[in-house]
Amino acid sequence: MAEKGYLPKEKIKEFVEALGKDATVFAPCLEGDTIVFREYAAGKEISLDRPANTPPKGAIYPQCETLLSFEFKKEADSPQKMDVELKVNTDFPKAVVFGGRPCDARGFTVIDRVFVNTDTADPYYKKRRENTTIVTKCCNGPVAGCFCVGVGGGPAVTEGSDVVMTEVDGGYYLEAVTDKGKAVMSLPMIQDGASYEAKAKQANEKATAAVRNPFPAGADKISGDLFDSGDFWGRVIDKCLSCGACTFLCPTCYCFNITDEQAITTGERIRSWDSCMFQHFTLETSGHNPRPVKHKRFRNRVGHKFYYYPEKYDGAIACTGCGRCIRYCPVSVDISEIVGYLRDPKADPKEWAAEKKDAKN
Amino acid sequence: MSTQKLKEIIKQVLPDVETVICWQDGFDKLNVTPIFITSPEQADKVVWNPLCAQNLASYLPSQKKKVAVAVKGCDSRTIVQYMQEGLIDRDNVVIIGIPCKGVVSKKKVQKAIGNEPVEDVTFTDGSVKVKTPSGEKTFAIADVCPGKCASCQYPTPIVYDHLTSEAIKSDKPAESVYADVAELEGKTLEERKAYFLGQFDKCIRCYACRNACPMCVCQDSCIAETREPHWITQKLSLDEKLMFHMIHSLHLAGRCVECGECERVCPMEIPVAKLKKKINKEMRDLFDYTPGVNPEDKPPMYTFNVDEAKIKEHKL
Amino acid sequence: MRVGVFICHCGSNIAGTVDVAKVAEEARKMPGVAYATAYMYTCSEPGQKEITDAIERDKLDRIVVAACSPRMHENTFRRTIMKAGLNRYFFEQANIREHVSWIGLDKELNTQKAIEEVRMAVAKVMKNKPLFSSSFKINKRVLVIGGGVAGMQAALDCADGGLEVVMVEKSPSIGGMMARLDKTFPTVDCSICILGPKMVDVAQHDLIKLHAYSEIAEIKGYVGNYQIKIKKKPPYVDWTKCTGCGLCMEKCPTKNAYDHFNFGAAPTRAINIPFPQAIPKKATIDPNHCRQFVKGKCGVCAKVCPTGAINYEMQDEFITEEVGAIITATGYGLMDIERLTEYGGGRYPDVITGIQYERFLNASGPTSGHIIRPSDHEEPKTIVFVACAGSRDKSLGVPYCSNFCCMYIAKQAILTKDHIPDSQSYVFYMDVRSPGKGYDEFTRRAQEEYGAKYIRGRVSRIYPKGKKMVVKGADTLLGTQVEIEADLVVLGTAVVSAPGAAQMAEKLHISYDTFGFYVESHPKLRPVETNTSGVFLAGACQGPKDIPASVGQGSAAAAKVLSLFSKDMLESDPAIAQVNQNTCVGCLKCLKTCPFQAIVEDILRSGKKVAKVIETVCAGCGVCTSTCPCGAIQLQHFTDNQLLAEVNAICQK
Amino acid sequence: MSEVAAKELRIVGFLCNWCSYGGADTAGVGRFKQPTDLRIIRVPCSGRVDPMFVVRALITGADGVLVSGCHPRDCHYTDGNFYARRRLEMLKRLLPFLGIDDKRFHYTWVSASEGAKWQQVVTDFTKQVHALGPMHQK
Repeated sequence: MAEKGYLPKEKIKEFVEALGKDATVFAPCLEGDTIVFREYAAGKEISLDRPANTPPKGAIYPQCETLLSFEFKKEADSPQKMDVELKVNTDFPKAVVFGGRPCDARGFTVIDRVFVNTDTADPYYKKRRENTTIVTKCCNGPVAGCFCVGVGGGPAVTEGSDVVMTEVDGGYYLEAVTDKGKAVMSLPMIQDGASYEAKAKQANEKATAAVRNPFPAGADKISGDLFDSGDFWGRVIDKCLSCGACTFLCPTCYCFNITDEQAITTGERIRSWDSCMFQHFTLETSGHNPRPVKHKRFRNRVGHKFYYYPEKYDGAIACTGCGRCIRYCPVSVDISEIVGYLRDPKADPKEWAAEKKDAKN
Repeated sequence: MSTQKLKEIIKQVLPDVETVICWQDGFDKLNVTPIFITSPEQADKVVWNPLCAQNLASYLPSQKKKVAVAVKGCDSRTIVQYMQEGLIDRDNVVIIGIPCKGVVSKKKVQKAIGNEPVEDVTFTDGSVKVKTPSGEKTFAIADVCPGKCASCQYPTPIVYDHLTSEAIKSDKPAESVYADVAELEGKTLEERKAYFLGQFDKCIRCYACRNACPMCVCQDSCIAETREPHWITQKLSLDEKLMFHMIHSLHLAGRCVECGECERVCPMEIPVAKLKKKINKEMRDLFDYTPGVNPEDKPPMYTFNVDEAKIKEHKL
Repeated sequence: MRVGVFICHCGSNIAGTVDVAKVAEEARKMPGVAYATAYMYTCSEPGQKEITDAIERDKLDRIVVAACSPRMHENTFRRTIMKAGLNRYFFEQANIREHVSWIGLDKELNTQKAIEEVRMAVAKVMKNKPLFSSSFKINKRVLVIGGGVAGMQAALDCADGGLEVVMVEKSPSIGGMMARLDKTFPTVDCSICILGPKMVDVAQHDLIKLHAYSEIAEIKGYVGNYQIKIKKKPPYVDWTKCTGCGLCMEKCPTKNAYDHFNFGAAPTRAINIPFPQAIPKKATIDPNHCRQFVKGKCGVCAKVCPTGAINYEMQDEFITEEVGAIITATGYGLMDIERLTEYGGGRYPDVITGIQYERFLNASGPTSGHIIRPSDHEEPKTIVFVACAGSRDKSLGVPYCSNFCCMYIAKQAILTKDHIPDSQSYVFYMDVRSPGKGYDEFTRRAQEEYGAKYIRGRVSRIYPKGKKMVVKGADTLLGTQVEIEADLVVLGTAVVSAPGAAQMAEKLHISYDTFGFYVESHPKLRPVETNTSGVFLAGACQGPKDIPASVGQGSAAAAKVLSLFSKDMLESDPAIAQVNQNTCVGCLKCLKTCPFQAIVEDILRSGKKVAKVIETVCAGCGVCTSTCPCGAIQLQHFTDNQLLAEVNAICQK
Repeated sequence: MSEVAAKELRIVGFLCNWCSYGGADTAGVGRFKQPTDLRIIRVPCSGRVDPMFVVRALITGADGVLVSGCHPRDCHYTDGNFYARRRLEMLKRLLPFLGIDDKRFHYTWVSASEGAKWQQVVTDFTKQVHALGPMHQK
């Protein structure tokens, strides 16, 4: 079975439905002006011409899932005795993430380090991750905000993907990256693609050159003292609205919240994404909140991705440069510009870094 | 051009305020981002063009000291509503008014140019020219402006201390304001239900619409996330999303100044302002009240008349 | 959480159409319920003992009783669980009688509904928090509004009980309607002879402070701490100087001023003292008729007044009184005679109202006791009394009986015979209402001894014929039409609520019915209390009633106030609003919408602006809780979570 | 769902304690027959009823919601029902826009003495909701 294949554009629907035979396919569906990752079903329109508004992270790490459900059981004749029946479900069907981008796929590798490659693996994420095949579409070029090349990625990087597709005249050049990917290549509608390999390589190089790199000096560490100065963050982030758009659109954010919901006799324990930009993220039961103001929260967000995570996972950056947090930020905060300055304060002094007239207000 | 006049005014007011809030260039040519000016050099960074869509008045309630802020006509209604509800101290705000002929929705432009990266954006009176790798395209601002500009009734700020150019009058008919609401009202109950449930299904509960909303001053203790009171769960079901958007709409009843920020910032392009505009239409019909127009008005949901002219008892 | 559920049979009231055993069984299956039983009469002594025993035995910490309406026995059961050591707010009552068993016969549906009502109550009780009332000082002074017989009785009883009383009377003198009467039934006592001494007592009692010719402008505060703003209307006579000599009345050139005291039975002077026994016996100028005000030039009374008491420049004067309780005795009004069009009310001078006739009978009345025909001042020989003139008539919006017209008509028939021995009285009646002691015997005497002819039938029309007034009616006993040519017609006009009663109720925060009479807390068990603690009712303001009932209620209201003030401190109602000052953002929308101004702005040490509730002023309506966008202010015992628990218990998808 | 529940729809009632709850009691005392679908939640005042309670009930399983308070001017707390009247009228006009039939929500004023009127309100409203049928798939 060939490692290299070719899939004509008009066969995309057929290919997705074939993938859907024994697995649930998550594909970027066009709904109005929005492209959302949905479980593919007949009648949904797949759109590959720009990265989806949301990353496919939800396919493996859903925004809201039931960790366990419980039911109280009581007998009428012994009202003081009540036992609880727990139901846990961790067997998930096979799935395929189709149409994600290389930065989305690399996002999973960031989460894998925390949820899978540890002795305290998360059973839910791990099971779904193992059951999922990731078919990634390489980018023809960057969109507003992209900077994947700056964080070790690229529009054609294969890390995290099982199959990569590159758009070449009238179809897609497929290349299997892993064994799981090879299984996909065996589908009937995939023709032999060796002849397209060169053209695909050329298209990928052209795309890689087009993406901006916000960190020309390379990936050296963030300067500690500047990072720790509250004054710096106060000036940087006055404009931030402290909403959750950046974190909920980020392929690498994995923080979550657990809440129990009970309805008289039944109930469930829910895990849902949480955002470090929300006021409630670090609100303690005592009412104390170590990060009550937004600039402390934003410092934590940047720190987690570019400071704490790299320290813990020997230099790996918890950001794949997809640019969604820049593209969809209500006030266009550019994280790459801030991190660029943190890494090399002298290289390009930004006006927002200028000293304020008096101390912090 | 009024950008030069804007910079002069900013430098003039800077000494007696803590900060001047205005716009500056963003991360690419199609984006502007706010700037909190504290020193005269920063004033040169300021821009004013149809990309300056964001309503900067939203920052005012959180400012502790005296600040100046640049506002368009629609943004000024936010300040008037703050005055009505006592959420800011008018003497602590220097308002730099900018008469505006309509801003641009960057999402509409991106869609029009097929989401290609933008190399350059220039503005001539009434139109915008966008340079992309596959060439240049020009659009009339009226075709790529957000809904609110197509029916703008207040191009010139209602309250201001300085004005960057002569006041201009609105040339849009009053009934165009609620044209989109009327169009939806024309549909059947089922069609509207399907429309709204379909749209709200895309919601990812990131609360950008709430945090961008100038009137949502209690966003840090919003009941969408609290357990005391426990109105909604953290589930991502359609019910909970619908509940959140109803909470937002009902809390804005008689207060929403239609600045359009909620729709502008929604990453999933959900028309969240529709519910608020429908309530505003009812406020106008019921109480002849338009939010954010007259500082002396009282928001209708926090007052009452013993005899309500337009509220009749419903018969079964 | 260990909830005890008690389902009440209520005899057969509930058990008749609800399977109470099944409800108890289902209750036992509900999470948190540790004990559930059905009991014959839960509100009875043994029933309450069943609850206290169960609390001991099964260490219950929350109680639900499914029985009648909480408006009936909520306090009973709260006291029960308090005796067993639980906080009285760890209790919920499910209404499965008035709202379930009594309104439907389908046992299966009723049982299902009763189970869900219990499920709602259990869901709510599990969210209840212990609440503790704080106590606050009482201002042991009482305000009596209205100086009629009921108000005077209440004031005297309170003052004799040692309380300081502030009495406010709208007209220039106390005495109310009774002061206008000549005689009273059934004893035919002279009205002013029995009322006068009481009026003097009121005037001379050192604990009673009288504000006559004054009105209530505004009432603020709550039981134990009311601030009453009183508007003292200008009599244009300095009452400290006026000795009541009446000289001004004699000399006043305006002779056609409307006489409020005599209900316009005859004109009076622009400056007058209402009646000889008036308390305070001071003159008052009617600005609408006095030439000094109307034409701007006269001043006769100022010239003749020996003490120079006249002062045309007097203005409204506002004073504030602090009191702890309010007794409302604002009396009643009479239907406007012009509304009785078919009787020629207001069109024919010889068709007058009962109270005007009473003034003619009265020796100190405008005709010094001589009964005359207003048209030609002749002595009438044939007088027709019409009972139920406007009363018991839905079309005029007065479907009720006015209580005492039959009795005063009988009295007037008797007095007419005394005044004019050769006169003949006729009384058109539907049913003679004479329930009191000696009442029926009195009406018998009117017919047998004094020859009044009682005709059972309604009057259809009254029209003039020459000098006579023809009264056309039916006589249902004879089954014929009847026509009487009368010299004078007296209409027993309907009793209605006092003018301005509705505005007064709104100031007092008490409710009034569609006729304007004030609504008592319970028609049978609490007739003199209102739903607003600290505000009591006495007399006809609560509904038409005669003098003995009004006096009785005067004393009852006084007794209620005296018992309220028997304690030095009053317990505040703990079910009031509380602010969580961590989540409050200080938008103060609650402050703007609080009907009682019970919320104020507070600045925390951190400089943050937040809302604060004044515990003793909050009445517990909850408008603030539904106004607060972030739920920072919560009405205790009706918090958002408690009500949501009930909603969720019903709405299970 | 037992077949009992099949006959009944879920109608949630918010009744003010001083007037409408008293009116419902009076209707009970007067043995005025009513359908059983209504479940009554007692609130101190109609002003306490946040429109969100109505929305919450309608979205999470109720087929109809009824709110009843004191007649305007007759509120035990003076202003409560004035606020309720404005807020509930606003909600009544918003619901159909969102696709929820506004015949599923009704607000009215019933005093403690109007037992017969309360019977009429409950009977008519239950009939009106039954005409619309269940709002949620059981």
